[in-house]
Amino acid sequence: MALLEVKNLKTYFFTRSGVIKSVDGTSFSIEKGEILGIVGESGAGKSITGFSILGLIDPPGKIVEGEINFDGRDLVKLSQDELQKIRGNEISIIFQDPQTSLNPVISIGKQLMETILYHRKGVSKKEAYNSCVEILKTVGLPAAEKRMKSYPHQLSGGMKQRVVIAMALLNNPKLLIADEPTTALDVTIQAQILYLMKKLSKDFHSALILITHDIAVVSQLCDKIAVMYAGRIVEYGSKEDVIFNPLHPYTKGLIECLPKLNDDKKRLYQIPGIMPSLLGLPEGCYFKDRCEFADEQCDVYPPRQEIDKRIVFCHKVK
Amino acid sequence: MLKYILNRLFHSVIVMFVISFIVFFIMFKAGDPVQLLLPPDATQQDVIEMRHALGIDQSFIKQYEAFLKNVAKGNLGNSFVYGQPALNVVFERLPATLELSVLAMIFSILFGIPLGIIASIKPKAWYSKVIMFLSLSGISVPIFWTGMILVLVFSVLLGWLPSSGRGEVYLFTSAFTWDGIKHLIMPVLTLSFFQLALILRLTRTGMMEVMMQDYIKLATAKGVPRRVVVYYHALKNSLIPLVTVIGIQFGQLVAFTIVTETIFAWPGTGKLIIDSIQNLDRPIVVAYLLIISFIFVAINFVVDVLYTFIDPRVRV
Amino acid sequence: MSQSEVKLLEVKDVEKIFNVNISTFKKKDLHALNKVSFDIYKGTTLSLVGESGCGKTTVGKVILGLYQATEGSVIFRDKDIAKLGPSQRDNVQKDIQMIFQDPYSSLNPRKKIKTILEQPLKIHTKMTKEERKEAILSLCDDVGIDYSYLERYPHQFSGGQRQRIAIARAMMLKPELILADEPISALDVSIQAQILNLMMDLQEKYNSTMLFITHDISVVKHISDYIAVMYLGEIVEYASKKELFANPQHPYTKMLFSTVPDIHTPLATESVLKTGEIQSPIDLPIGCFFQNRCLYKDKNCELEHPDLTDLGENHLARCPRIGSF
Amino acid sequence: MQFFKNELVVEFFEDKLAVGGLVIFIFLCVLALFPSLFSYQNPYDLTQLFLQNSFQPPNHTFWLGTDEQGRDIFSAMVYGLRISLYVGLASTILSVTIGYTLGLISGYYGGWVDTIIMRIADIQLSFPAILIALIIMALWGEGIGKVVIAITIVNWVYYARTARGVVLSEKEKDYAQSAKALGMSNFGIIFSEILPNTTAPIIVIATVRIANAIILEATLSFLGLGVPITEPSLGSLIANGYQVLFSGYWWDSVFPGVLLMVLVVSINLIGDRMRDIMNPRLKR
Repeated sequence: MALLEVKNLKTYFFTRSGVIKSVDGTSFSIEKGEILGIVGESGAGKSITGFSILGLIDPPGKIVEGEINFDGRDLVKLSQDELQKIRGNEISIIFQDPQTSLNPVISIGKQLMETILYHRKGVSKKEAYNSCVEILKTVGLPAAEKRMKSYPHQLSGGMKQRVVIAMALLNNPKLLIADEPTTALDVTIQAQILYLMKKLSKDFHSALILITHDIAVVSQLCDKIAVMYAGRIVEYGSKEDVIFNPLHPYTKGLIECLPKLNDDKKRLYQIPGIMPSLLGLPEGCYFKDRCEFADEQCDVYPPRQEIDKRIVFCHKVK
Repeated sequence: MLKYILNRLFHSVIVMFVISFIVFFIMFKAGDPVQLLLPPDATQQDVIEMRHALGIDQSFIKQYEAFLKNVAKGNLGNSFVYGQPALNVVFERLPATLELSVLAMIFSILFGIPLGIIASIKPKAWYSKVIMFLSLSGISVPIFWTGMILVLVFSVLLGWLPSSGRGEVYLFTSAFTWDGIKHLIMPVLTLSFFQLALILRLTRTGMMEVMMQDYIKLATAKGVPRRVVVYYHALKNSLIPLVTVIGIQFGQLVAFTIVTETIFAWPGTGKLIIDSIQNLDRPIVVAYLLIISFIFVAINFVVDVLYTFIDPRVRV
Repeated sequence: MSQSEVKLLEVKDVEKIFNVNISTFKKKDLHALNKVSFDIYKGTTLSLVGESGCGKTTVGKVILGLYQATEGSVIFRDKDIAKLGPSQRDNVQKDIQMIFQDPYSSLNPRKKIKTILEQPLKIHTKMTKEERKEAILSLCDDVGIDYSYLERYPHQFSGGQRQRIAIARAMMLKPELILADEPISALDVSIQAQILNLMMDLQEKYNSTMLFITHDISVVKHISDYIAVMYLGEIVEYASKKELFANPQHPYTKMLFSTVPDIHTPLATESVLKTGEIQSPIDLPIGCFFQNRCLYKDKNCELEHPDLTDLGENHLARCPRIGSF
Repeated sequence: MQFFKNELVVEFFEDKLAVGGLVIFIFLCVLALFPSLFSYQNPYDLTQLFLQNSFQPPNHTFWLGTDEQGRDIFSAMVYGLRISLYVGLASTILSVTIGYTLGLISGYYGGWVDTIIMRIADIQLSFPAILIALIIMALWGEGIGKVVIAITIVNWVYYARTARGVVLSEKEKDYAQSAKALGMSNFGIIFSEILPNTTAPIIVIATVRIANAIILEATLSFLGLGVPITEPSLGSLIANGYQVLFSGYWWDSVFPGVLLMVLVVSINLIGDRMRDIMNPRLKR
């Protein structure tokens, strides 16, 4: 059985200008120890998917439909109190911007230790302290004891993100959700953090959901990939299939338009147009206005097709 | 750290110096008190003698020089009206004023911060709206009006509380005797309404802003219980700017005792200054303004230093 | 590709020092640029590459006049503009235009697109209202802006569209030199290609010269003729694109190249963890600035600051130990 | 009707309390603009006053009663409202103009200009506002114009500080930098590029400070240091009535007080709503 199975998840935002269907019927699953990548442009609904799993959607947003089965429980049906026991314990999350992820007026040590103390009853402060120092060493933070007394502003962005990762791993979670964990960081630091996440999720036997806009990062890290467009998954399959043999025209375009290290100065492939606003989605396939293969068939939203263990939503794929 | 404190101290001294100059200059320009002090039938000779006796027949620079010298000796001159050293006159009444201000501040903080937090947690709940509407009235009603209505209701109509005076004083304050407390209730309430509302609103906005931050979301996401998120993670952040406000507002409270004391005939410095302004009693006004500014500057200094302890980001 | 040997811009030993508050009462020098020198040849694209804080944007701002250099010179058309503000540069300034990184803040939210595009013409030309309108419309065609956009405000557009508008504004005066500061890093992946293509098309059409400032190695490979790699306010390696990618020499360049995510290369290995982090440009070390992250450092690196040396074929690198590792 | 489609305007009208505040405020402005249309008598025309009418409790003729000179309280309130509003608006316009300009210049140029302006502001803020106004009025004597100037002197600091803060962040934004790079003059950058982007916080503070100015004027008048009794504002009406409050003639001061409160509450309701919808830190 899958560790996490998301079925037909719909998270809508009820705003003044209308209902924004940020996540509109996405389904995917992840096994123990697996790494799943969710790729898409900003506004595609990938972050909202991650937040929905942990029940972190604030009004005017709401999960209106769907199931999130995690380890035998449907997270959608749980109360905030029950979710609180799961958050940071069985499922952890890492945010995009390490600069704003840590509380500026609480020491690193306290912020780490509370993650243990609220979840594991009967653990002494001394034991908690020791585990925190231990984990800071694991994520490669030098002078761990000294860092426990530091405040966030005394650390660089890369170091803060390590602290956030340490915090996420403290209780040995079954699932780790990383929402653009390296977007705010420099490439050299990004490489360090990505390597660390891959290694640690293996060492800790945690499954990992990596949410990012960077298809290259996903291809380096993930076992499975889900491509999202305008609130829906358009292609979903193993990394080899999706990256090296993409079926959906959007996925193809995304990969094709990347500047490649091994070619010379010439025009890049480009996807014309822009992603439609979630408030003004077209009838039928959301990608049709940018798609070179689109015809009248695409005026109906394409049905789910399963081709060799891969799921694609496109009329033109047979 | 020490360097920082000395730096701030130096800054405060400069500010006090500038203020003393401005205050003295204003009073120098204020007009001639002699006309008010002498009987109408006084001769020109009387006027000249009196001006000489008061030292106000000299040039501005000379007067200011003499003034500074005296300040250094702790002497701000004798009151034209009371004939006693001005500082003594002001200091005699200062406890009554400080008593009102301190109690009002404590009351405002004690109620303002918790109510502000409550209103921030569920801003759309009915009780939040009630709190917010009341606080809106709090910042909208002039202090003198609040005081008047309290007197009208509780003294004139119901007869429960005394309408004026300070009541029995024990050890500098009237807060320890029943009679004193009865006299204190209305002035303190009057003085604190506006402050309470202000602190409440600032707490609320601060909390709401902090609650939107990523680190609050992450605290929730790592399974910290809701009450800890609100009362530890969020509150700790929103209290920091409040310290500055409370510091500044304490000075405002002291100033607003002028109004309260007028209404409740409270024997403090507020009533004294209004009388002295009308009598052009220069030494008293100067002494009062200097003392109030000193309190204000001292509080700002304390707040600055306090800041380095409570906010790790400015810690040196 | 219209490469030439004519120097358009000459940057010589430019230094920029900021005096920053490091705490409430302490000030220190921040060395943003340390003796930066390079030339840009007419019709070519030079890329400045490096991580945040390496000074690449500062170089752009000195050339544009938003910062004045502390030392050194910037020669453009025989005039030293290194220490002149934009309004002191007479007729030189209109030939240097900049495309900013964030299209959300580079367009004034309170001005119509029309006004934004008209502004450069109003300040630097004597065109009549009609001529200005003509010029705007013709550039709209070049850049792919619908005429109906002109009456709208910036907030009505997506990031990609705004960047087109910003490019149009920069091209309005047909500048000889375009400074592009991370022009695509704030955009979505599918839009980045559109904007890159547009910039290359325009460069070809107007035969303009470009200084491209970026942290993104894969984009650099695509757009540049020459590349300068910067680290802590100095150039550590300089070469033509072909030469640099075929034969990177400086340890930092190698590290940068190895960490760029690419769908055809596997994730970096354990050794990446040893590469540490960029150092603060306050209190720079005596020796090589890169010493604390360098995998090949020896004792000498702590003692002597290396010079930029020519390895032949106009390939320069700042490391005395090249060839010995 | 572009105005009513504006997002901020739509958002403003979503709050019933704020709309209520706006309606009341507009109504009070109309009252104040055309006092003779609404009042029973001109309270300052001595030929219309009759001593036999003095101290009448509220009745059919005099809805809200009369004072010791037989003056209709309602009429006096309408005229008083006019003066209170005038002082509030005039002093706000003046202090916004002065404070805003100084703040823009101070924030944009920095350096010694900034140091001087902000030091003056700092020192002024070392005094409680009411004390400054009190001293000024005590020195100059009472008068409407003088009250306006005193309140302006007290209030310019708040606008200057706010404007300076916003400019400091706006001038670093790329649009301002790009105007500078184009060789635009500093004057042009400040007033044509930056100024339009700094209005939101100034409008919010101005609303709150109008309310504040009205209260300050009332307080000064109550202490006998504000507007002269010949042209009473709501504050002086209250002060006047206060002297007979405990003799049982409560209507003399209570009704003007209620009107003052309604006026200030209505302005604050508007200000509150504007603060909520214009606060960028509460927006996602």
